[in-house]
Amino acid sequence: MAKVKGDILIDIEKCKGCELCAVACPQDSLELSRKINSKGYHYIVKIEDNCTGCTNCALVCPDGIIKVYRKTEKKKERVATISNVTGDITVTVSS
Amino acid sequence: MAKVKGDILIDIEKCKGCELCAVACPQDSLELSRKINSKGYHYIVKIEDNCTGCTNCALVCPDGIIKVYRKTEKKKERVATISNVTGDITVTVSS
Amino acid sequence: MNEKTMIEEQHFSEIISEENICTNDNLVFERTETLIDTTMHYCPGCGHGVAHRLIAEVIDELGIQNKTIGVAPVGCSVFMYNYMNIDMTEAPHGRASAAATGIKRVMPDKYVFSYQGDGDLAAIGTGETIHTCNRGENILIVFINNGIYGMTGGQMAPTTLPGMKSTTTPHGRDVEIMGNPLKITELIAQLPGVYYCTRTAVNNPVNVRKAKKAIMNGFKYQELKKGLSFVEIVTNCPSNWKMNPVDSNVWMEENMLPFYPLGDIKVPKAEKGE
Amino acid sequence: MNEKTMIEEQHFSEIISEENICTNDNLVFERTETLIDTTMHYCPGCGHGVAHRLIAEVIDELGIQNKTIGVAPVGCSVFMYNYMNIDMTEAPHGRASAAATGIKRVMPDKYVFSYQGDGDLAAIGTGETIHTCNRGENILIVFINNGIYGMTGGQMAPTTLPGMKSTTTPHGRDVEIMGNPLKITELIAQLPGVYYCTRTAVNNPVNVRKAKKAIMNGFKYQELKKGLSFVEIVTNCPSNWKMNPVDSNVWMEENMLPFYPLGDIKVPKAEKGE
Amino acid sequence: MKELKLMKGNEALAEAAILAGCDGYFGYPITPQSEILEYLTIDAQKRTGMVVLQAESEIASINMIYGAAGTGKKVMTSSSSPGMSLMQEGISYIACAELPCLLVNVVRGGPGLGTIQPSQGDYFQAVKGGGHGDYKLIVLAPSTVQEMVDHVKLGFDLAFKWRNPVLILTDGALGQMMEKVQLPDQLPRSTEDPDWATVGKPKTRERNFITSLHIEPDQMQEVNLHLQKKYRAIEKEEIRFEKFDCEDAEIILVAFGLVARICHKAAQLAREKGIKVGVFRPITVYPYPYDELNKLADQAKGFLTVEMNAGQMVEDVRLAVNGKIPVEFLGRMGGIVPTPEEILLKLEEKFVGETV
Amino acid sequence: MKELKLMKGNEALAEAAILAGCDGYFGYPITPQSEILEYLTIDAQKRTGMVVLQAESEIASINMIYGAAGTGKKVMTSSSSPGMSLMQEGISYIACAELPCLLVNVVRGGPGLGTIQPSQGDYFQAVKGGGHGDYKLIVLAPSTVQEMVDHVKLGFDLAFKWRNPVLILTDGALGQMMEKVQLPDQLPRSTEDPDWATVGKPKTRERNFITSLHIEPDQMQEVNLHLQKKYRAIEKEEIRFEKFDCEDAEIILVAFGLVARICHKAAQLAREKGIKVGVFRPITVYPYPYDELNKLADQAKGFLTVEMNAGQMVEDVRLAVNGKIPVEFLGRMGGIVPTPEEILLKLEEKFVGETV
Amino acid sequence: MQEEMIIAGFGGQGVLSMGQILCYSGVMEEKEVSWMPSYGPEMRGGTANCIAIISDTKISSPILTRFDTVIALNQPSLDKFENAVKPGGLLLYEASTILKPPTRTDIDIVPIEAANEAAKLKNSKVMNMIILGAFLNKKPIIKMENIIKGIQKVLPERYHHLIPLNKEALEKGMELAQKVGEEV
Amino acid sequence: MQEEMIIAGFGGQGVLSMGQILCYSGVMEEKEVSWMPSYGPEMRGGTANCIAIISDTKISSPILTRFDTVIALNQPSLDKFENAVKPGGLLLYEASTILKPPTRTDIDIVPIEAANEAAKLKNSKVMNMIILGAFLNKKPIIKMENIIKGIQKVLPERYHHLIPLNKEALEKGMELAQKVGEEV
Ligand SMILES: Cc1ncc(C[n+]2csc(CCOP(=O)(O)OP(=O)(O)O)c2C)c(N)n1
Ligand SMILES: Cc1ncc(C[n+]2csc(CCOP(=O)(O)OP(=O)(O)O)c2C)c(N)n1
Ligand code: SF4
Ligand code: SF4
Ligand code: SF4
Ligand code: SF4
Ligand code: SF4
Ligand code: SF4
Ligand SMILES: [Mg+2]
Ligand SMILES: [Mg+2]
Repeated sequence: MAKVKGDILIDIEKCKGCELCAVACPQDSLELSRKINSKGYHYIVKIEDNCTGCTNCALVCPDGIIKVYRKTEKKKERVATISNVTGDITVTVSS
Repeated sequence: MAKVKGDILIDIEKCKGCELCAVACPQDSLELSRKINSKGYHYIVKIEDNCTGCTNCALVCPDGIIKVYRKTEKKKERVATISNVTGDITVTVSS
Repeated sequence: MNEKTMIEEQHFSEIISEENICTNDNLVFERTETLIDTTMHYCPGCGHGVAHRLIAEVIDELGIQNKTIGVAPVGCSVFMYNYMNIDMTEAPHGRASAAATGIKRVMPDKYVFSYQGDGDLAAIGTGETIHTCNRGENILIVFINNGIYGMTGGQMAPTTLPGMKSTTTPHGRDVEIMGNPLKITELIAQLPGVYYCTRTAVNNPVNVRKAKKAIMNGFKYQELKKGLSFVEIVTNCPSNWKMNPVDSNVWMEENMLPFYPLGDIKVPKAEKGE
Repeated sequence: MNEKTMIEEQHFSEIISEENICTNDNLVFERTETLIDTTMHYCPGCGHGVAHRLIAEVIDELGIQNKTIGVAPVGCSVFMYNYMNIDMTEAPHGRASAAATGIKRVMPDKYVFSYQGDGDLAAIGTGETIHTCNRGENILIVFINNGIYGMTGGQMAPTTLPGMKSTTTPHGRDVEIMGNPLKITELIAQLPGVYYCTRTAVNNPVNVRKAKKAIMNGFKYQELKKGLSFVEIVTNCPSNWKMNPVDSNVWMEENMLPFYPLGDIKVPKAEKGE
Repeated sequence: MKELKLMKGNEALAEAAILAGCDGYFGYPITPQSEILEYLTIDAQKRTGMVVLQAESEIASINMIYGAAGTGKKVMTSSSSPGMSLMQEGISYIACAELPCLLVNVVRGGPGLGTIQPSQGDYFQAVKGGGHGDYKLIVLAPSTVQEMVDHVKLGFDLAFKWRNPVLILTDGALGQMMEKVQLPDQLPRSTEDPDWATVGKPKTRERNFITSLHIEPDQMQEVNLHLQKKYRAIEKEEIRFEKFDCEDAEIILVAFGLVARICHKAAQLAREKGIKVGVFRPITVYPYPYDELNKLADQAKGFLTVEMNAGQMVEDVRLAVNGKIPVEFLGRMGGIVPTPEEILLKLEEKFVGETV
Repeated sequence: MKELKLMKGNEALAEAAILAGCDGYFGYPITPQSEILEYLTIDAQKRTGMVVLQAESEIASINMIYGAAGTGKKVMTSSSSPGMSLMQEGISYIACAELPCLLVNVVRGGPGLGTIQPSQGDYFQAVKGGGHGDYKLIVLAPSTVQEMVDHVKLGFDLAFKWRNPVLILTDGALGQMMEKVQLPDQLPRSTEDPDWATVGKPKTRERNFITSLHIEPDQMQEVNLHLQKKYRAIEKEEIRFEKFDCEDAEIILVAFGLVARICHKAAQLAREKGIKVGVFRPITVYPYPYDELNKLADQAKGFLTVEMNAGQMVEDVRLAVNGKIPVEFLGRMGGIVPTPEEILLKLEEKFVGETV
Repeated sequence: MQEEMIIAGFGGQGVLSMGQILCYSGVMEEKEVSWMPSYGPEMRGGTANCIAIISDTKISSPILTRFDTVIALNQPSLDKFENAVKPGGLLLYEASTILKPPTRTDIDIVPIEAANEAAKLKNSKVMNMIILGAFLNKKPIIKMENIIKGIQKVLPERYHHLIPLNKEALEKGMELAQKVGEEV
Repeated sequence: MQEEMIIAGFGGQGVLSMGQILCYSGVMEEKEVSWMPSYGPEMRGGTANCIAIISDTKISSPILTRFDTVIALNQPSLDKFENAVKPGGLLLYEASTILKPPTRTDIDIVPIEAANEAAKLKNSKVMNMIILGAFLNKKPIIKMENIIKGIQKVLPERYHHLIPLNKEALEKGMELAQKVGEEV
C-alpha cells in the first residue's frame, strides 16, 4: 500500500449518502456504507487507505462535512481555499 | 403663382396649434392663425396657395384632422397609405 | 367686440383655394375610419395621436377591425379606447402584455396588440414584457418611448436620458444613482420568442411612413403566427419636456435618437434584404 | 438484533487510518466558520449546499462577517439564514434584489448579496432583477439555476430546458406554448450597470474552485464600488429531476451546460486577460 | 349512481374546472395548491381544448385572467395566500370592470411567508376587500372535497349571472386531503360571446371596451352606485348557508369551510352531554347570511364562532347579532386545526351553567 | 412662535419626513401623491443624507422598504390606492417580520383604475388587512395638512415603539390642498442600530435574521399569538380620537380624516337649528376607539357615520355600538366629497322628530 | 368672514398662483385658508382651477361645488362655473376672449378685459394680477400690503423684480372693476 | 366504526399509498373516508406521513393529533408519534431498523420486521404491504377483497402484474402480526 499522505474525517451523522464525494475522489477511496445513520441515510465511508488529501471530496460535498488532512514533507502554506481553524477536531454525533 | 395641384382641409375646431404640420410642409404653406378656436388654441391656416397635396402635413398631424386633395393629370391609383373613403367631406364644428 | 368674429366663419374662408379641388375624386388622405372622429385628450403635438392613427390605418387597410382586440395601458394613452373604433381592454399599469396574452390564448384567431408607454412597459411591467416576449406570444406590442412618465406629470422613466430633467430628477438623471436608461427594445430582441423588433419614430413624414410599415409588419406576422412583434416608437412629450411641440421634435432628434437609434433590431432572416 | 450495531461505534472505526495524520497541524480543509454547523435541509446531493459554503468561505477569507448582510429568496434556499452565521433577511418570492437594494442604499458601506433561485430571480422577480442590475446596485447577486422550481415540488422554471419534464410540463416543455428557456444571465449582462457577470457550476472540484473565485470577485468589486456583480451557478435538483445525485450531475453536464455554457459573460475590461 | 372517486381537493377542483367547460386557466405554482395547475397540464387541453398556461407570476396570472375574462370566456386562476395578496390590484380592476371569472384561494397560514399549513386567515381579504375601493367578490366557502367540485360550476354560473368575480375560499387541508367525490358531467366550453365581450367589433355593433377608469367624479360615482346596487341584489338572491341541529339549539356554533365539520363533531359531543348545540355554516361568506343569523339570535343563548384565524368572520357574526346575545370566539392559527374537544370545552366554559 | 407656512399636504408630509430624520424613501409615482417623491428628490439627500430612490414599481418599493427597514433605519414609502394594493404581500411580510416603517396611502377613488379624486375607499384594506393572514397596521388618519406633518413623526415613533408598520391613511384632497402648517425642528437621522437589525453581525452577538417563515404550525402559532398579544397591547395604549361638542350631543357624527371636518360644519349648522349634534373623529382607525364610542352610545340617540366610500368604517362603529342605538350611514363615492348640507339633511331625515 | 371662491382658466394663465397669493395673504392676516387645485391629467391642455377659501373660522371641506365668487379666465371655465355662483355672489371674468357672456341675473357680474390691459402693460403674464385687483376691489377681504407679501411668497425669488409691475397690474384691475361698478 | 390512524415513515417507503389503499377500500365498503398527507418541503428527505380516517359516519377534521392507530416505518416517526396513540390504541412499527423501541405500556405495540421479510420476498417495495397486512390482522376493519380492489385503484395500471406479490406480502404481514399476538 502506498505511503499515506492524506486522510479525511466525515461527519457521518450528517452524511446524506449522495456519493458526490465518491465520484470526485481521484483515488476511488470512498464508498457508500451498507449501514445507515440515524437520519436513515447510507453514509459514505473510506474503503481504501490511499487518500492524498487532495480535498476534492470536501469541495464537492454539499453538506460540508468532510475535513481533509494532508501530511507533506515540507509544510506549505495553506491553499487559498482554506480557512483558519483552531478548534477541536473530534467529530460528534448530533443527538 | 404656380398652378395649384393640391389642397387641404383642416378641421380647425380640433386643431391644437402644434405647428408640426407647418414644419413638415415642404411648401411652407401653413402658419398659425392669430385667432383661436373655441378650445382656446391658435389654429393652423393655409397662408400660401402652393400646396402640392404631398400629404406630409396630414401624416404628422397628431390629431388626424387634415384632409389632403390632389389633382393630377392622369389619375393614379391611390398610394398605399391611403384608405378608402366614400363619406362626406364637409367639416363640421363640434359644439 | 369687433375682434370676436365667430370661428365658424373663419373656417371656410381659410380652406377655400382659388380653384376648389377639394372634391371626393381628388381626396388622397383623410382620417381613417377606425380612428374615431373626436378630439383626443393629448397635449398639442403629442406623438400618441399619430401612433393611434397609424394603427387604425393598418387595421382598416387589412380590413380586420372585426378581428382585432387592443389593450390600452395606464399612461397618457389610457383613453385609447375612446379613439379606436375596435374592441379594447384597458389593463392595469404595466400589465397590458399579460392581458394581451390572456386574450390571445383564448382567442388565437384574433389580432391582438398592446400599446404601452415606457413607464408602463419598461418599469412596472418589465417582468410581463420580458415573459410575454420570451413566450413568443403571437401578438404585437407597440411601445411608445417618450422618455418620461407623461400621464402622472413628468417623472423619470426608465428611458429618461442621462442628465435629463424630470420632476423626480430635478437636477438631471444621475446614472450613478438611477442607473442608465434601459434599452428594453434591444433587450427583448435577444429573446427567441421575438420574431420582429424595430425602432421607429413619428416626428416627420418619412418616419411616419416607416412606423406604419412596421406596424403593418407586426399585424402580418401575427396573421402568419410567427410570434411576437415589437415596434418601438420614439416620441416626444412636449408638456413634460417643457417645450413647444416643434422644439420637442428637434430635441428628440438631437438627444433621444442618438441614444435610441431608429431602425430594425431584429428582422426575419428572409426579409433582411428587403 | 445483531445487525443493529450502534452508529456511533462505526463512526470511529471508519475514520481511523493506519497512520493517524488527522491532527490540527495537517488540517487542510474543514467547514468554514461562517457556515453554521448543522444539517442543512437540502436533499442529498443538492448544489445549494456547496453554494452556501462557498459564500461562507469567501466571507471568512475576506473577514467581513461583521459587515455582510445577505438576502435569502423564497425557494429551497429560503432557510439559508439557518446556515449562514451572518445577518440575513428572507425576502418575498422574487423580491430579494429589491430588498438587497433597500439594504445597500441605507447601508452603503456594508457588503450585501442576494441569493436567488431561477424561479425567484427569472420568473416572478424578473422586473426587480432587471432593474436592480440596470441601476448597477453595488451588490452581488448569486443566481442558482437548477432549471426547476425545487421548493414547490418540481414545476417548470423559466430556465427549464426544451422537452424537459416537470410537474407542470408532464409531456416535456413545449417551447411553442411555454417559450424557450430564458437566459437571464446573458440578458442582464447587456445592462451597463452590470460590472461583472459569469456563469459557474459546483458539480466538480474544478468548477467549485471557479465558482468560489467568481463569488470572491463579486465581493471584491463590491468593495471597490464597481456596481453589480452577477454570479450564476448552474446546479442540479436531484429530487425534482427524479435522479440520484450522481446521475443528476451527469445529466446537468450533458443537458444543462450546453444550453447554459460556463464561463465569463461580462468581465471588467482590464481583467479580461487574467 | 355515478362512480364515487377518491380525490385530492385540489385535483378534484381542477377536474371540475375541465368538466365545467372552463376555457382557460392561468396560474403560478404555490403550495398548497400547485396540484391544480399540475393536474390541468396533464390533459385538459387535449380533452376540451381548454387553455392552460403557467404564468411568470401571480400578477401576470390575474392580468391574463383580466384580459381573457374580457372576451367572455370562462377563465380562472388559483393561488394561495401570498400569491393572492399580489393579485389584489388586478382583482379590484376585474371587479370594477365587471368581468366574470373564478378565483381560488387555497389559504395557508400567514402573515408573510408563514406556513404552508391550512388556515382561514384570508377571510377579511376575501370578503372586505384586500384591494382598493369599494368592491365585492362573491365568496364561496366549501367544506368538503365534494363542494370543492360543486363550487366550480356554481362559481362560474354566479360569475356570469352577475358579471362579477367569484372567489372560492378554501384551505390547505381541503386542497390536500382526499375524500369521496362524485363528478358532474362534462359541460361544453363557451360557445356564445356575451354582448359586452371584447372579441372583435363587427360593423353591426358599437365597440366594446373594458375599463375601470372613470376620471370624472360624477361618472365614477355612477359606476360605484351601479356596483353597489348589484351587490345589494346579490345580497338578496345569493345567500347560501347550512344549518345543522339548530331547531332547538341554545348554543350555536358558527363556522365556515373545514372548521364547520369540526363544529359538527363538537355539537355531537355536546349533545351527548345534554347540551343543545347547533351549527350554522355560511356557504357564501359574501353575501353573508346576516339575517338568518340574526333570527337565530332570537332563539339561542349564545353563539360561538370558531375559525382558523385570530377572529375575522366573528365580526360579521357580531354585526349580524347586533348585540342581542353574546358572541364568543375560538380561534387557532398557524396551521393548527381546532379539535372538537377544545370547541366543546370553550363552549362549556362560556355558556354552560350560566346560560344553559 | 414658529413661522406658519402654506403647504400642499403631500409636500408638507415629505418635508416632515426630512425633518423627522427619515433615512430613506423608496417609491413609485402615482397621482395624487407623486409630489411626495418629487419634493424629496429636490434636496432631501443634500440636507440630511436621506436616501431617496424612485423604484421601478410599488412592489419593488415595498420590498426595498422591507430590506431597509430590517437594518433598523427609519424608512418609508407612499402610494395611492392601486399601488397600495400591489404592496399587500410585502406589507404582510413586514408586519409578520415586525419591522418598523412608515407607509402612506393617499387614497383615490376606486375600485380599479378609478379616478384620481379623493376617496376613503381603502379603509377596509388598511384596517382589516388587505394582505393575507392575521396582521394589523397601526393606521393614522389625519384630517388637516398639519396632521399630515404631525403624523409622520408620530408614525415613526409608533413604528419603532411597537416594531410594527404604521400607515398614514389620507386622501387626494388632503394630499393636494394647501393649508397653514407649522413645521417641527429637524431631528437627527438614525444613529443607533436596534439590537434586532441586520447590520452585519459582530462576533459579540448572535446573528440577526428577518423572516416571516415559520413552517411548523406550532412555531407559526407562537408567532401569531405573539403578534396578537402585541396588537392587544397597542389597542390598550395607542387609541387616539377627538371629540367635538359631544358632551350634550344627542346625535353624533362619526367620521375620519377629511370628512370629519365637514361633519364639524354640519354639526354647526345643526346646532344653529337647535339640534344637538357632536362629532367623533377616530385619529387612529386601528387601534379603533370602540370603547369610547360604546360609551357615547349610552348618551346619544343615534350615530351617523359619514364616509367617502360605500360604508366601511361604519362596520366598526356598529361593532362598537353593539346594537345599543341606531347607526346610520351616509356615503359618497367616486371622488365626491359630501357637503355639510347633505349631512344635515340625512341627520334630520334619520333622527329628527323621531328620536330628538 | 368666509370667502369661498374658485378661479378657473387655461393652464398657464396663472389661476393656481392667484389662489395661492390670496391664501398666503390670508395667512398674513391670521385667517384660516385652504387652497385646492384641480389635479391630474385633465389639466393637460384643458382647464385648470383652484378653490380658495379664506375664513375667520376653521375650514371644513377644501372641495366645494357652490361659491361666493367665481373667477373665470376663459370661455370653457365661464360655461362650466357660471351656475356654481351662489345667488347674490360674484362672477368675475376675463372678457377679452369671451364669445358667450354670462346670462344670470341673480348675481354680480364683472367682466374685465384683462388680457387687453395686460397687453398694454407689455406683459401678458400679469393678466391674472389685473383680475386679482378687480376681485379685491369688489371684495376687499385682504389688505393690499398683505397681498404684496403674498406675491413675494408665491413668486420665485428670481422674479421679485417684477413685483412693482404686478402691483401696477393689481391697481389697474382695481380701477377697471371700480368702473364696472360705476357703470351698473 | 371509526378508525383514525397515521402512517409515517421516510418518503419512498410507500406510506402515502398505504393510506390511500385503506381509504379506497373503505369507499368500496361504503364508508366515509378521509386521507390527509403531510405536504410541503419538509417531506424532502425527511419524514412523510398521512392521516387516514375510515368511518361509518361523516368525518369532521382530516387533521388529527391523537390516533387509534399509529403505523411507524422508521425511528424518527416512531419517536414522533408514539405519544400520539390514544390509550388502548395500536402502535405498529417496522422493527428491522429500529434502535429505540417504544416504551408505552398502555397501548398495543406490534413490531413487525417487515423490511427483512420484504427482502425475503425479493422486493423491498412491498414492505408497506406487509405492514398493512399486519394492521389488518390487528384491526380487520376492511375485507381483504376490498383491500385488493383498493390496491388496483392506487397502483398505476403498469404495475398491476405486481398485485399477486402484494397480496402475498399482505398475507405475510397478517401472519407475522398473528404471531406477535400469540407471543403476548
Ligand atoms: C399601479 C400603478 N402605479 C402607478 C400608477 C400611476 N401611473 C399612471 S401612468 C404612469 C406612468 C405613465 O408613463 P408611461 O407609461 O411612460 O406613459 P406616458 O404617459 O408617458 O405615455 C404611472 C406611474 C398607476 N396608475 N398604477
Ligand atoms: C408570491 C409567491 N408565489 C409563489 C410562491 C411559491 N413558491 C415558493 S418557492 C417557488 C419557486 C422556487 O423555485 P426556485 O426559485 O427556482 O428555487 P429552488 O427551490 O429551485 O431553489 C415558488 C413558486 C410563494 N412562496 N410566493
Ligand atoms: S481528499 Fe482527495 S483522495 Fe482523499 S478521499 Fe478526498 S477526494 Fe479522495
Ligand atoms: S458528498 Fe458529503 S453528503 Fe454526499 S455522500 Fe459524500 S460525505 Fe456524504
Ligand atoms: S399637402 Fe404637402 S404641400 Fe400641401 S399643405 Fe400639406 S404638407 Fe404642405
Ligand atoms: S399638426 Fe394638426 S393639430 Fe397640429 S397645428 Fe397642424 S393641423 Fe393643428
Ligand atoms: S403629457 Fe406628454 S405624453 Fe402625455 S399627452 Fe401630453 S405630451 Fe403626450
Ligand atoms: S428540491 Fe431540488 S433544489 Fe430543493 S433541496 Fe431538493 S434537490 Fe435541492
Ligand atoms: Mg412615457
Ligand atoms: Mg430553481
